[in-house]
Amino acid sequence: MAGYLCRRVFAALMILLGVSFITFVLLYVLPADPVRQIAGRSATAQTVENIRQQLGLDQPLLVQYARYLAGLVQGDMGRSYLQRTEVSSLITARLPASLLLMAGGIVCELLIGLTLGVIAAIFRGRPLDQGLMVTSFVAVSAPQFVVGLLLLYVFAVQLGWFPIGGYGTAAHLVLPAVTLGIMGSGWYSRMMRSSMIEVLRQDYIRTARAKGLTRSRILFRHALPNAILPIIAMIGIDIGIFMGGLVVVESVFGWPGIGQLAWQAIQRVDIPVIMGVTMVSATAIVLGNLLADIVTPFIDPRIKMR
Amino acid sequence: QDYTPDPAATPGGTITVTYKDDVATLDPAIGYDWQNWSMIKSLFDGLMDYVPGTTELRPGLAESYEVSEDGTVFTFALRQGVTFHNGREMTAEDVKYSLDRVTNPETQSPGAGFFASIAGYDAVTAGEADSLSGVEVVDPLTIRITLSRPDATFLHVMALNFASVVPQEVVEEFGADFGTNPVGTGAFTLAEWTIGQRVVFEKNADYWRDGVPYLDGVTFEVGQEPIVALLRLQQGEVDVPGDGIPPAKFQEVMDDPDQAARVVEGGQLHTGYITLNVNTPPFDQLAVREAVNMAINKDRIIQVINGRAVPATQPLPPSMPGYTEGFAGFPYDVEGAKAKPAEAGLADGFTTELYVMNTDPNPRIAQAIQQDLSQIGIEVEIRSLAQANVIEAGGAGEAPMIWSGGMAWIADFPDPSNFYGPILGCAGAGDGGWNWSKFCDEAIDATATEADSFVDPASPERLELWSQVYQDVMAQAPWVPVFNEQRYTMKSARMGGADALYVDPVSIPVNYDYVFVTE
Amino acid sequence: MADTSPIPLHAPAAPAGVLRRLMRRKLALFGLAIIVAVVGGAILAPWIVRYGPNEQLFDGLTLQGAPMPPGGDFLLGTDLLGRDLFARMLYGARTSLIIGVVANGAALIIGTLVGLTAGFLRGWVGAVLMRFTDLMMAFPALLLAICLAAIFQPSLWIVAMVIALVNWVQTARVVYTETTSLAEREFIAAERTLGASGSRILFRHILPHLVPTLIVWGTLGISVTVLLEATLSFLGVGVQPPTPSWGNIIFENQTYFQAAPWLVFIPGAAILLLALAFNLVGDALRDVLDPTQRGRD
Amino acid sequence: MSEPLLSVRGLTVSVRDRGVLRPLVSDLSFDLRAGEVLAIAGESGSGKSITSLALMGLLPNNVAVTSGQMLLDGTDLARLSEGQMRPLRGSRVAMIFQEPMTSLNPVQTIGTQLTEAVRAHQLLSRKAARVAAIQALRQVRIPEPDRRMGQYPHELSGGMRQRVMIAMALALRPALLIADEPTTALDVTVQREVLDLLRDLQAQTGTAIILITHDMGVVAETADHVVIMQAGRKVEDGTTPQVFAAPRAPYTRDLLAAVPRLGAGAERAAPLPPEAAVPVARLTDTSVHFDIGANFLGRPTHRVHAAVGVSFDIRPGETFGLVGESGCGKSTIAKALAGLVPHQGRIDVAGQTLSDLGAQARKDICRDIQMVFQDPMAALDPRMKVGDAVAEPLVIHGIGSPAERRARTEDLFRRVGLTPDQMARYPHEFSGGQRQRICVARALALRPRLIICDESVSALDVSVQARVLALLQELKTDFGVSYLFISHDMAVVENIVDRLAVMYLGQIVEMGTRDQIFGNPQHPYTQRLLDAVPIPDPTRKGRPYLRPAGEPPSPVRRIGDPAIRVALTDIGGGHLVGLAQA
Ligand SMILES: Nc1ncnc2c1ncn2[C@@H]1O[C@H](COP(=O)(O)OP(=O)(O)OP(=O)(O)O)[C@@H](O)[C@H]1O
Ligand SMILES: Nc1ncnc2c1ncn2[C@@H]1O[C@H](COP(=O)(O)OP(=O)(O)OP(=O)(O)O)[C@@H](O)[C@H]1O
Ligand SMILES: [Mg+2]
Ligand SMILES: [Mg+2]
Repeated sequence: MAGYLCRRVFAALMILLGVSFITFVLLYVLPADPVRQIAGRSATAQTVENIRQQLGLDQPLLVQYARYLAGLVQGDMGRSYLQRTEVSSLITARLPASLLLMAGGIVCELLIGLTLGVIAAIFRGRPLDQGLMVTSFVAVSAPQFVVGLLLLYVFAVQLGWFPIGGYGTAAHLVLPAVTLGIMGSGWYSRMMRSSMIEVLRQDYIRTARAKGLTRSRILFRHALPNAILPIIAMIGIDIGIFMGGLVVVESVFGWPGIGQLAWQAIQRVDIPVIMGVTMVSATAIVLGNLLADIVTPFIDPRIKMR
Repeated sequence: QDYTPDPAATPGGTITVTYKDDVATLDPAIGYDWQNWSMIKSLFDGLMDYVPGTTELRPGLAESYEVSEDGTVFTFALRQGVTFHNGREMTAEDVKYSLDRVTNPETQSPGAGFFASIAGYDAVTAGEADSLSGVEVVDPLTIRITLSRPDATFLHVMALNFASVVPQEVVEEFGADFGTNPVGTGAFTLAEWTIGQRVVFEKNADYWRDGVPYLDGVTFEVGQEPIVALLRLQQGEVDVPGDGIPPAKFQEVMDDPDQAARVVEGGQLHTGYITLNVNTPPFDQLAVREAVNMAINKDRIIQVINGRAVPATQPLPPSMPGYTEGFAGFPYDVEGAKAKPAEAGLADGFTTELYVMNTDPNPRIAQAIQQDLSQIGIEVEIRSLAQANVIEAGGAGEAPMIWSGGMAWIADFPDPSNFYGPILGCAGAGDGGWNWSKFCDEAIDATATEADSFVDPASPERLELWSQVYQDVMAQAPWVPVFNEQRYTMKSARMGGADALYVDPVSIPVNYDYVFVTE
Repeated sequence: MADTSPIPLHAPAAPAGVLRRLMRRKLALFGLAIIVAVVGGAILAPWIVRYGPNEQLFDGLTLQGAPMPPGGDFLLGTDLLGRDLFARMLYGARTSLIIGVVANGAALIIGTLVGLTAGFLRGWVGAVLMRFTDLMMAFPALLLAICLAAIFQPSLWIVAMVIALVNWVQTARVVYTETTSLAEREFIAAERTLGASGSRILFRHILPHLVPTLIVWGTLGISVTVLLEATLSFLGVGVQPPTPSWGNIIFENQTYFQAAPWLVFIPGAAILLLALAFNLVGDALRDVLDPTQRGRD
Repeated sequence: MSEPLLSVRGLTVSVRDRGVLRPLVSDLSFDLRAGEVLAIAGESGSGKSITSLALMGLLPNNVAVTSGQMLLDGTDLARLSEGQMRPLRGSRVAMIFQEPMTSLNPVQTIGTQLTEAVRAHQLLSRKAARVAAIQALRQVRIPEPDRRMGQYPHELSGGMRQRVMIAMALALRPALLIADEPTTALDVTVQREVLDLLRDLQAQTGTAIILITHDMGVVAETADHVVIMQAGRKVEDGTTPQVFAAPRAPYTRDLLAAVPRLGAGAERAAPLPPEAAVPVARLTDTSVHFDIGANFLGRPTHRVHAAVGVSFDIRPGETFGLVGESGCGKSTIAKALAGLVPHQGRIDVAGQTLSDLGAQARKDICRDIQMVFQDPMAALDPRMKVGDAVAEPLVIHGIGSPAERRARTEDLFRRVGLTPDQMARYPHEFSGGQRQRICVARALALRPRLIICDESVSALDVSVQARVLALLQELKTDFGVSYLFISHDMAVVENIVDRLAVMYLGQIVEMGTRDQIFGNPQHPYTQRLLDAVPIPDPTRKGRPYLRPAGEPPSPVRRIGDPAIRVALTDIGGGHLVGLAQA
């Protein structure tokens, strides 16, 4: 177990190193000059040159990268070009909100997706199943921005059940989490359906029936844990997909997460912030996958951590 | 008295203002977007200031000032008893420190260039001196600034945020984090800053101007989609939508008399234009540039943005001194425009590219332009890119045409010179400069310099010269001035104060110091 | 797919049988009809529409600059520039088909190939491939898309390529997992003892078993990629205006969902229908092709 | 005589297939009294399982009871709704399924699965249910029942799992227990134990048992009454001694004739094929191990010594047997020979050393060695038509034109007793025996010199088994192939092999000709294997069987701790016997 974790953490660090390097190179070749942005429109060539030197942007790529890494190791992600604030403080201020939203999104998509998937599997081939299939495609095809605005309009403005955007209480979380989770719920319902159908065919389900167990016990105690196994690996993948959704959902609901930060940084080529957000999100994804791998053996005792 | 306070004004109450983007910084030497511009104005003061709701200069921290005959020496007498938010009294030393700081290359201030006329500026930029030789502390309440050349706009420069007075000890304490821990002499102090959520201002009880501010506090909520902000305004949760009325909601708001009554319209010192790169064929030919100018149906473009602008004929916006009344520019004339490319030997038309920033409504405007130009045989490919990429392409001279929307010039101060140097003069035409037309005419530059050497910025001869400069520019047609955007904003029912305060030309979107709530 | 043997063991050609069996399913027929309609509409667009897709019509806007609702002169209404939405939808189908079908298909193929090889080969090749997949998974796809599209000049095919390059990762992961478990199955060992080459085992024996999974991922991927293209447009690195695509019609107009709902919901419904149609056909195809499923639910 | 516990009258079960009702079981009647064991025997696909599922009310969706009665204590099970049936399941009627490997939920502990069965029918506290469950485990003689409660199914061997299944079925002391081929998937020694257990339990609790099997030996040893089924109909019934002594239906006679009997092979003494200069295959000190576990560097910590220092050779035209219980390394040897796992030591096939071969030569070797797997369903690609599957090796090795290949495939089909028109079907459309014949046909396609049969007939019912064995014999004479015949069924082995080796814990413990081993078994392990074989003769019931103490030792050792080797000594005539070393 400990050995397994050591190796996985090492692999994760290698992946993060790879991500940082690729991002760095991509941003380096990007056709936009951050110094221009900093210097402002009335700056002289002299000023621009000064700033470039101060930021070390005149150095070769590898030197810049090495410096960045050296800083990163010490927990220094640099300062935002535009806000002049430390990237680490920008991120730490916003990360909890994003994590909360992501957790909410995952809970929502699992709750909705798995429930619908199980129902579809039970009623497979019947109109209800087909109806749910259409529903899951609607969920996947619906643009998040529109979904978010619609939910906001109906449940917050018209019905007044939830606050109109913002951050703080549990009530604030509901609509953004649902918006973020809807797309995933479409995927999960499809995955869950096929997984569940497969499991319901297994011999041990027949055994459970032969024991005279109730339908619900068979479904929830025997079928569900088995059907969920292939889904767990998906949750790891999901965190990556969520990063894109965060940008949209956070802006619709005024959620103070890193998605908004990333969006602004990308629009304005604020390289240290882009790097920082990338590293944080990559870490989240890697950790998510690691977590999925660690959790699986607890649900499925056949899988050993190797 | 330069300003008569609103008799209905009552002190007290707090308001909520929303913004989409996070507040970047509140450091006056660095903040340079229209969102933090007005916030900084309320936290800091400079030697000069404007009469609320107008473009008229008035003394700020300076009680009075004297200008030498030749217009190169300015002596400011400071007000007595002005204190920073930390309680320390402000002196002439602080003024000098602030000007040294903003010009020091290490500060990386985007506004440093405005101070180029102060003696010793070049030495400071080159790193040869730490301090501006032209700024002298005469006594604790007197400061003398010597210019290396006459600069008609200098008093405006001293009213810029960049010239705000900051306390040295606080700047040094926080270093690069001064932007999140601002301390100034302004009407408000910073009470709370939660990154990504809100910035809260609190009334500065010791403010040196009597009676203001009226409000006890202002809460800026950031990260709010404009369309959501408007929904909240309609629900009474928000008082001023900082980003204005989103286009998608404009019609709805205007159709409802109750809401329409709370809409405030005002001009702003803004022009939307298309740059034509005079170095890139075929735009190196005047006839082609004229053809483009004549082919653009400005009325249709304004219709597309719901009529929120007026057609432009010249670079300067109408409310700017020096604007040439009655200048016709290039009227919309498709037939005439069709004939022009033939003059340049391009009877069959040609293909070119139009760069545009990718936020609504700019791509739409670009498509309208594209359609107009296709009428005269010019095929335009649109490059709808992120702001930074467009600026890069424009600076590098790679973009044959750029629609300026979203990055357009909003004047830093109400003086005609502000629309020339970096964007039409030779100074900005170099690699990386903001003169995206790469237009450079020595003769016009000379006239501009002459106009700026006047001592009195408002002298009619000077304005006449500027008017001439822009007419000469238009004769060469490096730009297509398309429209001057009107500012539309909204306020909640409880907000009080003259409409002008909500479309204050120098303090967008609201002059927080003078507005009040009625309940 | 199952009938991969080159030996003509049977007189009646298999495809005809498959087609006939497909035809018997009403839902599949419905799906097929939608696909045919979309593809037909995209190809025949110039002969169907009254206005060009980029034509900004004078009558298309009210004096205040508001678009026209569906009905009247404009079947599906007009957009914010006064262009005929119906024409834009038909022409936009071209773009969206390329993205949703070609790019998504390419992503599916890349993902399948990577997942298959990695799952089957193990050893260092498999390890390298999977580590690379992990890396790509940890990498923010949108950022990669933005950078790639910004480095190359954005155009439809570049965008399609970028989408294919960032979207294969999840498929690869899933295929990898399935392949590793399939590779353990005894019939694969049996193939080895027959002397079958690795590629034969992969493509003739393992691949067909992945078809159900691939159908789910492929069809759900249609919506995802079409919307991703729109996100890229929104970020300024997508298909350039005025070229219409269903995704960018939505994104251009999404804030107007109250003022001009047709500009959002019509293309949204079109994306949904297309994805659904492919799913219906895919599901039916899977049932028809998979002999072991016959007779079961 | 007392009232019957269960009375089945005119039971007909049909499947709805493309809108048509097709009977799977027709007009089946039998009675069962409390405390009796009724065996239902018959070939694969004769409707045995369907009958038992009908009794449990667990028929698949498209299958239903169409007429007849199933009276349990006077209640007609056929008329009960799902809701009425549920409480009966487990408490009145319990069932043990054929596949112990897949019939337990892999993600729940044994304890959970047992206690929930108890609590589904009795209002017991969790604690009391646990006590009952442990009691049940003790009853089926599972050592350390307390610890087992916390274990997961995969941590138990097949025999253990089947015992857990039995414990689960018996926990509530049902009146009727249905055991559907409870031992088919187990090897002889374990089968023996499970059968003994069932019999003991039945004696203790008085539960009536329906035992479904195709093994007449099992029938003879366990059942009081027998019902013989064929194609969904009952062809014969009676008490076990009656049926064995005087079978009336011709099918029963065939069935009994087909049963391999231990000792019967000895009468068929045939000369051994001569030793050739070059054996078809020769293993010299071959070992195979798998590394498992991992330390923090990812290095393995343990090693499974699946095969250790195995040496033997197979002569042309010979059938060489490899016997031993589950997990002793038989399949590993087969896989090493087929090149599916890496090995140490030396393996020569047709004079070429395997480890020296390049890719092409390795592929060519496949033409000499072919393998027939244990489970024909698993060994055939379910998505490939069987005709294509049989032609596949020809395609791979580029033999013949399409037309020639087709002709050859048709010929192979005829050879193995199938018709060419079945070539267009998929594997799931065949019965188990037919599938195995398809695998044999595929193995023959390349005319190999050696066919490895890894438990190729274990899963087949006797009549089919006999047919496949006959086919193998026939092919041996026709084509001169050699076989490596792997099995745990000593009776089958005795009937087919020329020489054999007995494996235990990865090593050969005894090797010799058939006569040497069966006539004069030396090693205690060999003797135990022989004792475990059920004898299809009800008159010899009650033969004692010495159960080995505890679980067999494990082949897993720490790395660096080599396996203890068994030294073989020749006790005459090439009869090698291993001496258990201290
Ligand atoms: N769900 C089903 N649909 C259609 N036919 C079925 C179904 N289940 C079983 N059958 C058929 O019913 C017949 C009897 O099957 P059953 O499982 O009872 O055989 P069995 O006697 O138990 O054979 P075995 O010894 O192989 O287990 C077979 O021909 C089989 O193909
Ligand atoms: N890939 C593997 N990794 C680790 N251990 C393995 C592997 N394959 C087989 N083993 C182990 O090697 C030993 C021998 O296995 P093998 O399959 O050869 O037994 P067998 O005699 O064929 O048994 P059965 O009668 O059950 O088929 C067993 O303990 C098994 O668990
Ligand atoms: Mg059966
Ligand atoms: Mg085996």
